[in-house]
Amino acid sequence: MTIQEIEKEIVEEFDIFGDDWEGKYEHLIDLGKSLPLIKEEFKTEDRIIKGCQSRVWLNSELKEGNVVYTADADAIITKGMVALMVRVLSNHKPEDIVKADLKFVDTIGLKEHLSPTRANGLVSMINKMKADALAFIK
Amino acid sequence: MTIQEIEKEIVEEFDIFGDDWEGKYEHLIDLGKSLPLIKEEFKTEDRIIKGCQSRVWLNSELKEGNVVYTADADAIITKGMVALMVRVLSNHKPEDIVKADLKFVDTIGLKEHLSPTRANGLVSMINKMKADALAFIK
Amino acid sequence: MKEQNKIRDQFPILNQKINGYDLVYFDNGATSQKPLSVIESISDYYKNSNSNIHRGVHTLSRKATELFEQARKTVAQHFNVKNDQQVIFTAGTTDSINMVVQGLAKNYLQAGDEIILSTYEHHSNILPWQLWAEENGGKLKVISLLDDQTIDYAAIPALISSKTKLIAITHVSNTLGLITDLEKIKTIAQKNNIPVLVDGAQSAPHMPIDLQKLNVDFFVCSAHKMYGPTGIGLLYLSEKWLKDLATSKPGGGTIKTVSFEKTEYADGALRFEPGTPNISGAIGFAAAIDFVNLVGINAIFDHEHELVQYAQKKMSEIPEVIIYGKSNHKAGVISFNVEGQHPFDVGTLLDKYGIAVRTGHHCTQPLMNCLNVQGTVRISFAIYNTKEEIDIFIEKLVKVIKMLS
Amino acid sequence: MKEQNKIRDQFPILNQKINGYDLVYFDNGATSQKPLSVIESISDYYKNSNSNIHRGVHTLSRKATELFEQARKTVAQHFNVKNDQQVIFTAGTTDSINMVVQGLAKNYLQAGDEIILSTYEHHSNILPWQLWAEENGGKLKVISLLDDQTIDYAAIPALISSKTKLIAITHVSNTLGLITDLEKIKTIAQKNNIPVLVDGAQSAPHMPIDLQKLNVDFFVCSAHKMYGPTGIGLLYLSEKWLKDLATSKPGGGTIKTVSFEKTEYADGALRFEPGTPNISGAIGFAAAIDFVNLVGINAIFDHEHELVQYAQKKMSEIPEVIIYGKSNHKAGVISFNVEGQHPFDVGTLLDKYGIAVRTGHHCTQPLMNCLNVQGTVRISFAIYNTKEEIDIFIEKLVKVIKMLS
Ligand SMILES: Cc1ncc(COP(=O)(O)O)c(C=O)c1O
Ligand SMILES: Cc1ncc(COP(=O)(O)O)c(C=O)c1O
Repeated sequence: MTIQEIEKEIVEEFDIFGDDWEGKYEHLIDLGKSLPLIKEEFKTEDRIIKGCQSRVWLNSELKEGNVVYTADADAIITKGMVALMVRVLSNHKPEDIVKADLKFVDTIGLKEHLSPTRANGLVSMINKMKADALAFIK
Repeated sequence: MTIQEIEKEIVEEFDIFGDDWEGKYEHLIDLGKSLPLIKEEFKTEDRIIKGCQSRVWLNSELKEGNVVYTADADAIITKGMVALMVRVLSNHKPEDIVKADLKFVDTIGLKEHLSPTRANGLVSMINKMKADALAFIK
Repeated sequence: MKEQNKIRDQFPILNQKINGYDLVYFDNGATSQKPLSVIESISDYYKNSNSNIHRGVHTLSRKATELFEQARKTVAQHFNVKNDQQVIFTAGTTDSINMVVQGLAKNYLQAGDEIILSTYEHHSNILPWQLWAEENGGKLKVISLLDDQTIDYAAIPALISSKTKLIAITHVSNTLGLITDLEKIKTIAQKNNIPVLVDGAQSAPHMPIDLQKLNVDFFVCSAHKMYGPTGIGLLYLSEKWLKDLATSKPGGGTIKTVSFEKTEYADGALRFEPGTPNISGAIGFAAAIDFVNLVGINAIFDHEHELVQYAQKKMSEIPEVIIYGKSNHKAGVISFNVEGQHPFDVGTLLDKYGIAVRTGHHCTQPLMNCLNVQGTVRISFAIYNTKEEIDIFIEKLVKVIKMLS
Repeated sequence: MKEQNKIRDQFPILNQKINGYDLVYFDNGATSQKPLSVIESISDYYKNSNSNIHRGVHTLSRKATELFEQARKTVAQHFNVKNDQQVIFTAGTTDSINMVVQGLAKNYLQAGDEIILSTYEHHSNILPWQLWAEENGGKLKVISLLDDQTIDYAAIPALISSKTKLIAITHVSNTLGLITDLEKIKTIAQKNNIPVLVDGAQSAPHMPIDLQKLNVDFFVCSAHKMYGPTGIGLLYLSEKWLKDLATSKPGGGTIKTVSFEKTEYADGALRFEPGTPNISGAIGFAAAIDFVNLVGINAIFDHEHELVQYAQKKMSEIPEVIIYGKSNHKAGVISFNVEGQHPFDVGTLLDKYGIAVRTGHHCTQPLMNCLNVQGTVRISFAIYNTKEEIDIFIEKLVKVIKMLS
């Protein structure tokens, strides 16, 4: 699937909840809980992306021309968001990742979590994901 | 004349001008110009009362039980006010000076010049006049 | 109840919906909301009297100066300060503390000297001292907390040495709400002839403070936490320090005369208020104090105390909730965590229900280390908060806990 | 003219009588009046979005943070600053200069070092350097003025030595209105590799400023002189100094992590903004810049320039009037005296006619000494002033002179 196709899939997945924000957040929390996103050995200081309050770990690798991300977060809502980002961006060509606009976050009504004034480090994580992808191009 | 009588005299003198503030100020300026109020030899650094902008010199002496003030100022409006103060307070018993309420300033419409936020040192001068009088009592 | 509604009417911001829910503003420890009288005192100033102050000969300048100096008097009266020159307007608590540290560093503190602080200080009452210590070979000594997070007063004498030059202590912990027993601190300090600085950022909004009775050397607080505007605070100096605290921040207005060779500084408050002050801020600060006095600071304390008791009781009934600093002697602040959950998640979901709380370290990382947590969730009250709001909070908190677990 | 009326409508304070006369506000150099849009930006903030900023997880806190950071962007854009982190909010020009001096004193300035200033500096750009010099064995070198009170640029090279560590210079003299030729200063500074601080308190309100083009190390100004609120100002740091200027005023918000052993400070602007900032002030500052841009800073400069030309011409026709710094290259300020009269008397009587002027030393005593006067009378313009007001001023000035002589 392309990045856009995955974004579309997620939008549809969240559309089911309509105006039910509680449903949406429960789903997000479930996504956060569902899987360990990063190997424990990768949860090192230098892989931490610091938000003021919630911490994110990110690891980027290039595998057969695609960037493979694994990540984690200490707060569960942040972790749910991280899971979505990894699902959308991982396993794609660096060029496509750099171009991705990630509008789905807005569409599914979680835009506030990507506000730069949010204390959760997500914006820094996306910037880091894109910067890593860009580094693989050069 | 008592302090009150002099105050009354001044009030009557200014009453002539009614609402004509220009007349009042011209009179005040004339008062300021009319006489050298202090001997040049008394215009020393230690006799200066500093306002932010306009400086006042004051000398206090006790003569036959009465306080005799001489004073001067570098700005003419301030000097006019100083002349009024000296006219009212000079040559009176220290006890009477300490008690004087100087309401005439309000009555003749020059109250703003005695505002503590005024940059002319007049308030400090009156405080100094009373303090000197008090010192003669003790 | 009718009284309470009348008070709430003064705070238009409270009438808003967040995500479809009525706003419940429980983040007063960070900053309080402002009554209309404060907001209007600022616009009125700009619409009618704005001018630069001091030295002006024109009418507007006199008006503005009088409003500003009247504000100083209002603050002095409220805190029962003897001489209003002891009231210095600063940009806020942090600015006030920095002025004290910088002043003391010049003519009082020496290399090797020691400052005593508590474990529950706000960063603003740690970092300025720490920076001084690092740069000048000073030392910070830290009063530990007992298991209930109250100050271990008995431990203080052992921290004192001949090098101890100051005790800097918060009056009310911004994270825990605990009230420091200043009498105990002062007894020890006076015995050893050590000056005391009190960080009143969190006490001034919540309880009566009489600075003549309190009789400490320095007292600081911020207007924005006590119904006033941002960018203005109080630095109170004792008569001694009004004379002795060195000038650290000079500028226009702080002087008698200036030449490139020699400058003579002004006496009194002006020496510590360089440049154009926050005039509208000072006027708004005074309006805030008028508001506090209209309601009554004792009434505020009682009301908030009742809210704390009520909320702590209800929260204790939720098994997953851990309350920190669970004493009864506290101002309107409660810090807690939900077992196994990150405070950020709790705060984020409460916000979705319209409840504004603060999460994180609250600028008290040393306390967090001591509690051995990453952060906490903090609710903090003001005069306009109600028991009904606490009921809503409790109901939603239970929901949030369910969602997260 | 219609345009002018539309502008004046924005300033309700101008519609008042002083002693029965229409107010003519010619004290803009001290502080400008504020348009309704600025006043309302502040009340709107308090009525709708007030909250403490940064670190907050709740909606109001996010709203307030976004407004505050948007204000930073607005200021950055207006002055064409590349990276908005180079825009630091302070309490005003004086506060900004003190932060620079205190920071430089820690890791840049050494005993024996020299700072170059001009004779027409404001006390706020003298005293902080003087205090540093006195306490640390530094030295101030003063650029003299030519007979027409312009800076003697040719004299600067002789002042420079290997010890020269900074040139701190005002962009526009607050007393005379004269505009410093910063290109000349920069050429000399760059040749000798000396950083430059520009005091823009009086230039920012009156002329376009492009900080990328200007390319100096430090630039400071105050919102209240450019249609904004009191208690807020700008400290611009070059990219180099954003990293290198030492922290002098730490507190809550300036850090990444804190422990009693070790503190890691934040990057960017936050390191210089300790404690709760003047949030409403920053928002009002941005609203003031929006106002300036709506009118157009070039339009403001042209308008004020025309007023200065017009007033100087009329004033020259009064034989008793002495104008100081009578160049054509000046921003909206004129300083003068009436021969044989004290400026205080002139100002007092003008005030009785409703005309607000400033009198005294204007916080430039060294310049007063150089002019060999106790003080001057200063009129200073803003966009809302008119030629009609100048006509009134001239008429009344003639009356005042008659009254006094
Ligand atoms: C040239 C100059 N520098 C500095 C200042 C000080 O500004 P503030 O009082 O806003 O700190 C002023 C204001 O009078 C000024 O005109
Ligand atoms: C106890 C305490 N001290 C100091 C401060 C700092 O106050 P401000 O941010 O107003 O400078 C705060 C505010 O959070 C506080 O709660």
